[in-house]
Amino acid sequence: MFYREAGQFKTSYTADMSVFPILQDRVGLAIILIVAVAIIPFFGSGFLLQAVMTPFLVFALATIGLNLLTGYTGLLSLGTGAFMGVGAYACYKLTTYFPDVNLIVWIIVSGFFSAAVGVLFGLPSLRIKGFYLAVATLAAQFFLSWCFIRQPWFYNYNVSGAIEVPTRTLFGIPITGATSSDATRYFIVLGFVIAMTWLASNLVHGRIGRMWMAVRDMDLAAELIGIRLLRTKLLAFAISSFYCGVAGALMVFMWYGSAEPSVFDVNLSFYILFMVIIGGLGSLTGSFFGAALIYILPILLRYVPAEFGMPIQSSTVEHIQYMVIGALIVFFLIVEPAGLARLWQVGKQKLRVWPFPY
Amino acid sequence: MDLLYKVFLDPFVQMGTAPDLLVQTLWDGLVAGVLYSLIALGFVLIFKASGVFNFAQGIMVVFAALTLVGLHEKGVPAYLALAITLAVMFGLAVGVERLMLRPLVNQPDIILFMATFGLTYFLIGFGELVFGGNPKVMIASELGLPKGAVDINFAGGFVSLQKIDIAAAIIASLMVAALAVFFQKTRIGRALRAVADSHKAALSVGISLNQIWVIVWFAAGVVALATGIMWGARSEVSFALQIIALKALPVLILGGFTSIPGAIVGGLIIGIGEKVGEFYWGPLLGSGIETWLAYVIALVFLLFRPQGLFGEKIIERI
Amino acid sequence: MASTVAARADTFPKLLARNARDFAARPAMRHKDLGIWQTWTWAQTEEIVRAYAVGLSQLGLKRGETIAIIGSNRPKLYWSILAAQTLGAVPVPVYADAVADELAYVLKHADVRFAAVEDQEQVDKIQSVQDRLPRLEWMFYDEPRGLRDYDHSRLRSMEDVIGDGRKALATDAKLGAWLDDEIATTKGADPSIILYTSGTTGQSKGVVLSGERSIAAATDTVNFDHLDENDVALAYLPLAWVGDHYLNFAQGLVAGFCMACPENADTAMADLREIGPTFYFAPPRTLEALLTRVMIRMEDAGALKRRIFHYFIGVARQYGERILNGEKVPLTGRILYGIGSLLVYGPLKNVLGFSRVRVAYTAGEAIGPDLFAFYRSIGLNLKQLYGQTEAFLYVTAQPDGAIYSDTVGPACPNVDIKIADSGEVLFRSPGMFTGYFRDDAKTAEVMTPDGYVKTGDAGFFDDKTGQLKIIDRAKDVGKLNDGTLFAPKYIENKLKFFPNIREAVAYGDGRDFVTVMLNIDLTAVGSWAERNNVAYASYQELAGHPLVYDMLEKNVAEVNRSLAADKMMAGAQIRRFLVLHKELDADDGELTRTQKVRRGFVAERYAPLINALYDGSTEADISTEVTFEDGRKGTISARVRIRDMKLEPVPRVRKAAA
Amino acid sequence: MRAPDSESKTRVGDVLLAVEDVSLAFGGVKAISGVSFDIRQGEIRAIIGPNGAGKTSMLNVINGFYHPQQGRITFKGATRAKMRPYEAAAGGIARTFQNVALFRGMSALDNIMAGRTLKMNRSLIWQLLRFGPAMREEVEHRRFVEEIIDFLKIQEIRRTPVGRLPYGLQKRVELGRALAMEPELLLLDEPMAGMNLEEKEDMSRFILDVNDYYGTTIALIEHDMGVVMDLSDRVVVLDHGIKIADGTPAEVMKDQAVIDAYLGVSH
Repeated sequence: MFYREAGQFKTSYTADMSVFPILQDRVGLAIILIVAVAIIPFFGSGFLLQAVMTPFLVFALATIGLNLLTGYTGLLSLGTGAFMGVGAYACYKLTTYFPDVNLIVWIIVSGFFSAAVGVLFGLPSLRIKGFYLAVATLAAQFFLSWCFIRQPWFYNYNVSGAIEVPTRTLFGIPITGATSSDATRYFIVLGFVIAMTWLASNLVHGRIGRMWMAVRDMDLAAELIGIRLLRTKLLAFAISSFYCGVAGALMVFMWYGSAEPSVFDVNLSFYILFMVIIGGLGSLTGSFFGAALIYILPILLRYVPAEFGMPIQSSTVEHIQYMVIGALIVFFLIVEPAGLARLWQVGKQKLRVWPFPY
Repeated sequence: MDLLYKVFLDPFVQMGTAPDLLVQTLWDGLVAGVLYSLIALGFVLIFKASGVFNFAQGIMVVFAALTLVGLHEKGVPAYLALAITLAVMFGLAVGVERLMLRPLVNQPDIILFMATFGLTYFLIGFGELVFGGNPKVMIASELGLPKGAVDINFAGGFVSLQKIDIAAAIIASLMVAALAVFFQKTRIGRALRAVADSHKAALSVGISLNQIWVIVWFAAGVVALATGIMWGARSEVSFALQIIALKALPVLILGGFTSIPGAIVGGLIIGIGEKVGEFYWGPLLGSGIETWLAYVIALVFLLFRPQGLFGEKIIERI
Repeated sequence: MASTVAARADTFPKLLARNARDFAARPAMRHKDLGIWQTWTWAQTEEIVRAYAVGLSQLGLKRGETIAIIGSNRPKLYWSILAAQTLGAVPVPVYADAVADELAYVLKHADVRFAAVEDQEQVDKIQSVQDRLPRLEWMFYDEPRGLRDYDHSRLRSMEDVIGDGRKALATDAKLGAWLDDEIATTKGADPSIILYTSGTTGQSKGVVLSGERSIAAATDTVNFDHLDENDVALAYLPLAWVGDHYLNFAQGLVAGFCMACPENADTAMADLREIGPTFYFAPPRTLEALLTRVMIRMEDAGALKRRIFHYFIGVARQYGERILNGEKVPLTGRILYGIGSLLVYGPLKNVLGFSRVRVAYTAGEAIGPDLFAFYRSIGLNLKQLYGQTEAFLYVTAQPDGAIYSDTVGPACPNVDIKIADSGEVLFRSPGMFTGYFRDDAKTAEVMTPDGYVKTGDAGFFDDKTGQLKIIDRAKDVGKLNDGTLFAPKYIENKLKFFPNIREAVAYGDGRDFVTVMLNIDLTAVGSWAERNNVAYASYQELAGHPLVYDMLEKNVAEVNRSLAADKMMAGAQIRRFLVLHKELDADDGELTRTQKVRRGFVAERYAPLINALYDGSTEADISTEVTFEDGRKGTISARVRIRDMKLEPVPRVRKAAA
Repeated sequence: MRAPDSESKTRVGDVLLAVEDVSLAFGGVKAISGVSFDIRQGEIRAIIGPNGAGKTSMLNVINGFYHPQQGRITFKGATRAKMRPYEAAAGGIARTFQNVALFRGMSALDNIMAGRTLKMNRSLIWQLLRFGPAMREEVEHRRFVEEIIDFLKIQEIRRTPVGRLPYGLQKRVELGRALAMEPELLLLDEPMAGMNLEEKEDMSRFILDVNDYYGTTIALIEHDMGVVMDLSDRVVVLDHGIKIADGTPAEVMKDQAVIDAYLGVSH
C-alpha cells in the first residue's frame, strides 16, 4: 500500500544485491534508527531504557547469534546460555586483570573467547546432527554452568559466588557500575547491536551465508559443490558464539550490573531458542521480533493490568506469564511455523502488491 | 605425576579397598538410573508413535506429582487423588492432541519439538498457579509405599538400601514388563508399533492417528506419574526436577530414541556412570560433576557410535 | 529547450551528436539484461554508433543502400538503425514475428544487401528464404547463442562489427573526420527510414520518411506534451511499427529522453513496473487486457478489500476524470478521491507500473468509453491520438484537459485536415512521407493534387467538441440494400466494448440486413465459465456452448438498442450472429500484425458461414487451415450455430429531440 | 543447427576419467562389481541400465561420495584412492541428482551463486564488511551466474525460492548450479526424469548446448532410449552392477546382452 516501486530499477549488481533494495524499506529503517538513536534515549524514561530497551537489545543480539547457527546453518544448539556466560566471565576476568584497557575492547575480546569455546564444542557437529547435536551443546551448557558455579577463580573468589561489575569509563564518562547512566549503557548496547547486526547481515548475504544455508538445506549437495562441511559448521559455531559472548558480556556489564552463575543456566538457552523460533529461523529481522515478543510481552502483561487498576499478585502474574508464553509459542507455531519474520514478509508482500491479493 | 595418579589409579585403589562403598555407589547409581530410564521411557513412547521429541516429559513428571500431592493437600484421599490425577493426565493427553498435535501435523520435527517447549512453559505456569510454587512432600506412605532402609553387611562394611528405592526398581520393572505386554499382545499396542513404521499401516489396523496420539500421550502421562511418585518420595516435589529430566536426553542418545530396552540400559549406564564418577573423580574437580558428566559420557559415546547403542548404521543415499 | 536546437539538426545522426554533447552523461538507452538495467549514456551511444557505422562501412554498406533490421526491441538493433543512418544508408525495420514469406517479400522489395537481426531464429528464417534474396550479403546478429557452428563467411556478430569499427577508428585518425563528413553530407530531405506498413489489404508498402520531416513532426509533439531529457519510455511495441519508431526513437532523440528495452516479451509487464516510464503508449487492446487482469485478480481478494476497491473505483468514476481535467469538484469528492488515491489508485498504478506516467496515449482503434474512463479516473493521463504511418504517426492528438473517448482530438500543431466530400479524412503534416518506396503509382493514388494525403478513413469533426471523430475505413462504409448506411467498424467496436467479445466482424454491405461473427474473449469467458461451473475442454467447445450464446445474445441485443437510438444507424441493427470456433489469428492471415481484422480475407475464408448467415440456416459446417506456433499447419473443422436476433423498434419520438 | 557428426568426433579428446575394475558393496550387497570404462574429453557419455543396475552408485563413486572397496579411478591423469566429495568438486567434477538436491530455502539465484563457492575466496573480514574486494567479487560472480541464468532461460524465476518452482524448472536450476562450478566433468543423474515431452526437449537442447558452448564433458544416466540415442557419443550399459556393453548408441542397441537386460524389465 505504501510501496511505490515503479521506477525503482537497478542499473548495477551492487544496487541489485543491496540488503534493502526498496526505497520505502530504507526509509522505514532510517526512521527506526532515528527513533532508537535520537528519540528513545532522550525522551524515554529510565525504566524504558534500563528495563525494556537495553535487555531487549541484548536478547536480540544473542538471538541473532543463535539464529546464525540454528536458523542459517541448521545446527540446533542448547548451549547459548553457556556461551553467553563465557563472554560475561571472560570480560569480567579480563577487566579484573587489565583494568586500564578500555572495557569496550574487552567486550569485543570476550567474544573471541566465546568463539573459541564454541568451536571446541562444535567439533562433534562433524559426526552428529539434529537432536544428537543438541545434546552435545547441552554438554557444553552444563559443563560451563558447572565451571561458573564450582570454580571460584571465575568469580574472583567472591563470597557471594556472583560477579560484580566494576565501574569503568569511556572518555571519562562512567559506562558501567552504579554511577553510569541508563542512557549511556543503552547507547553502548545499541551501538553494538547496530554494528553487529550490520556485520551479520553482510555475512549472510554473501558467500558465507550461502554456504551456511547450503549446509542447512542439504549438506550432501553442499559437499558436492565443494563446501567443506566441518569448516563451515565450525565457522558458524565460532561466529554464533562470538555474538552470544558479546551479548553475554553486555548483559552483565550493561544491564544486570552483577550476576549469579545461575543467570547463564540452561533456561537462558531455551529462552533464546524461543526467540529464534518465534522470530523466525534464518531471519535477522525475525530475531528482533522474537526478542521483542518473548521479552517485552511479559512486561506488558505485568504492567498493563496494573495500569488499568487491576492489581494482581506478582507471583500470580509470573505464573500467568509462563502460561501465556507457553500458549503463545504453541499458537505461533500453529499459525506460522516459520515465525514472525514470515508473517512480516507476507504482510510486506501484501502491501507491495496491494490492492491485489497476490 | 601426582595428578595422573589421582585420576587414573587412586579411584580404583579406593574401589578395591572399600568395596562396600563401591557397591553403595553402584546402588545409588542404579536407583538414579531407574528414574532416568522411566523418564526416557516416556520420551521413547511418544517419539516412537508420533515422532515428537517431547521436551515436556520432565515437566509432566512434576505436574503429575504436583497434582497428586496438591489434591491430597486439599483433602482428597490418597487413592482418590491418584485416580483423579490419572484422569487429569488423560485430559492433558486429549488436550495436547486436540490443541497442539492436530494443528501441527506434518510440520518439521523441530517445530513439534518447540511446541513441547511451549507446553512445558504452560504446564509450569498452570501448575504453579493452581498448586503454588513451593516444594512439596510426596504422600508416599499414604499410597502404601514402604519407608526406611535395609542395611546389608557387605565386605566388612554395610550397604544401605532405601526401601522406597527397592520399590521403585520393582515398580519400574513391572511397568516395563506391562508396556512390553501391551505392545506385543494388544491390538492397540500392535497398532502403535505399526504407526512407528508407517502411518498408513496404522490406519489399516483401523485406529486413527489421533486416537493413537491420545493413547501414547496418556501412557507417557502414566509413566510420568509413576516417575513423579518415586522421585518425589526420594526427595521432594518441585520444579527443579524438570532440569534433572533433561538427563533423559543423554540416556536416549545412548539407548536410541526408539528403543525401550535402550532407554532402560541407557538410563542405568548414565545413572551408575555419573554416581561413580561423582564419588570417585568429583572431588578432584571440585565436586558437582554429575550435573554434566552424563552429557559428556553421551557425547563421547556419540563420537564413536552416532547411531546409538541399539540403532542401525545409517547409509546415506542421494 | 531541446527542441529549438533540434530544429537545426535535420537528421537523426546529427541529433545524436547534439545529445551526446548536451546530455552526455544522461541515459539514452537502458536494457534489462543479465538481471539489471544495463545503461548507455548519450555519449556512450554516440561512441558505439560511430564505431558500428565504421564497421558497417568496412563491410561495404554505402550511402543510399538499405539494411534490414529484424528483431525485438534491443539496443543493438536501435544502434543498427542509427549506424546505418550515420552512413546515409536507409534502415528497413521488419516485424520480428513476420513469417518467412513476408520477410522475403520485404527484403526483396527493399533490395537489402545487409540485415541486422536479433538472434538465431531470425538468421534461420532468412536462411530459409535465401535463394529468393540473391542480393543479401551480410547478416549481423546480436545474440550469439546457438550460432557458433554456423558458417561465418556471411555472418558476423554485431559485437565484432562494432569492435572492428572501434579498432579502425583508433588506428586511423582520419576516419573520425570522414565519419563527421558523412553525417554532414546527409541532407534532411534524404530518406531516413523505410517503414513497411502491414496494410489491411494486399502486400505491404514501404513508407519512405525523410529525416527533416520526421524530426519536425517529433519536435512538434515533444513540445505539445512537454517531453524532455528527464523522461523515460519503455520500448515494448514492435520495433518495425511506426509507433515505436516515432514515440520512442524519434521523440527520444529529439527530447533526449531515455528509451528502455524490456528483457523479453514475457517480462515486459514486470519490466514496465521496474522502469516506471513517464511516457507511455498502449493500444486499446493492451489496456483492455490489463483491465481484465486487474478485475480477475481482484476477484481473488478478500471481501473487505474487494469492497474497498469497488467503492473507491466508484468514487473515481464520479470525480476522477473531473479532477484530472482540472474541473471544479466538491470538497467531499476531493477528500474521498484523496483517500482513494492512498488506498487504491496509487497502489494500483504502482503495481501496474504507471506511477510515474505523465503522458499516456492510446490509438489504433476505437476505445471503449468505460475502459478509457477507468484509466483516466484513477489518474492516468491517458489521451487519444489518430495517425498513420504515412503521416509519421500523428495527425490529431488530444490536448490535456479536452479528452473524450469517442473523438481523437483536434489536428496536431502544423497539421492541416480536410474532410473530402466522400467523408474521407485528408491531411497535410510536417512529418508526412515522401512516397512509397519504388511504387510511384501507389504514391500518386493516395496523394491529392493539392498535396494532401488520403487516410482512407471516414470521419467528421464533432460539433460539440471540435475534435475529429473517426467512424470507419472509408472504403468499408457501405449501404444495405434498402439504402441504410452501414459502418461495420462502428458496429464491431460497440460489440467489442463488451469484455466477453474479443473480436467481431460485421457484414451487411449490399445485403438485406446486418450479421456478425464474434470471437469470445477466452480470459473473460473462461473465468465466467469457472465461476458458473460450465465445463469445457477446448476453446471450440466453450465458444459453441449454448450458455455462452445466451450470454452473447444479451450483448448483441444491447448493441441493437444503442444502434436503434441513433437515427443514422437504426436500420443497421444486427439480425443474426454466430460465434466463431477459433480465434482470429495473425499467423493465419486473418489479422494484420497490428491485430486488425482483414475483413476481405476473413469473408473469403469463412464464406460458408457467411452464406449460412444470409440463407436462414441454423447451423453451418466450416473447415479451416491453421498455422500452429511452431509453423506446422493443420485443419480445424466445426459445426457453428447461428442465432436470430429480435430487432429493436426505432424510437421515432426522439427524432425531434435529436 | 548442430555441427555435423564428423566435427563432433574431432571435439572428443583424450581420456578424462578412467574407471578401472571398480567394485562397491554395502554390507555384503554388491552394487557394482568389476566395472571399467572411460570418459573422454568433450564427449557426452551415457550410462544406462535397468533399475538397480548400479548407475547412481557409479556416479557416487566417481564424485567421491562412495568409496569403492576395489578398483582405481583416474581423473585428469591422477589416480586416487579415496577422495572426499569436496575434493572432487575442487578437481572439476559437478553433479546433479535424480531427485533434485537443491537448497530449498534459497532462491534460484542464490542456489546458482552457491555453485560459485569454490571460485570465491575473499576472506571473512571482507565478507563481514561486504564492500571493496568482497563486493567486487560478488558482482563479478553474479555476472557469471547471470550468464548462466540467461543461458538456461530462467530470468523470470531468479528470485523465486526453489521450493516453489515446478519440477522441470528445479532441474534447470540444478543444472545451473552445476554449471556455475565451471566443471570439466558434469555428471547428470537422470536429468529428464519426470519431465513432459516439451521439457525433455528443452533439457536435451540445454545439455547439447552445454557440451557445445562450454565444451564440458558430460556423463549422464538416462532411461529414455530416444534421448540417449540423440544425445550421447558413447554409451556404457550396466546390469546388476556389471558392465554388459560399451560403445556407440547404435552398437549398444544391437547388443544381445543389452536387449535381454531391457526385455527383462520392459514395461
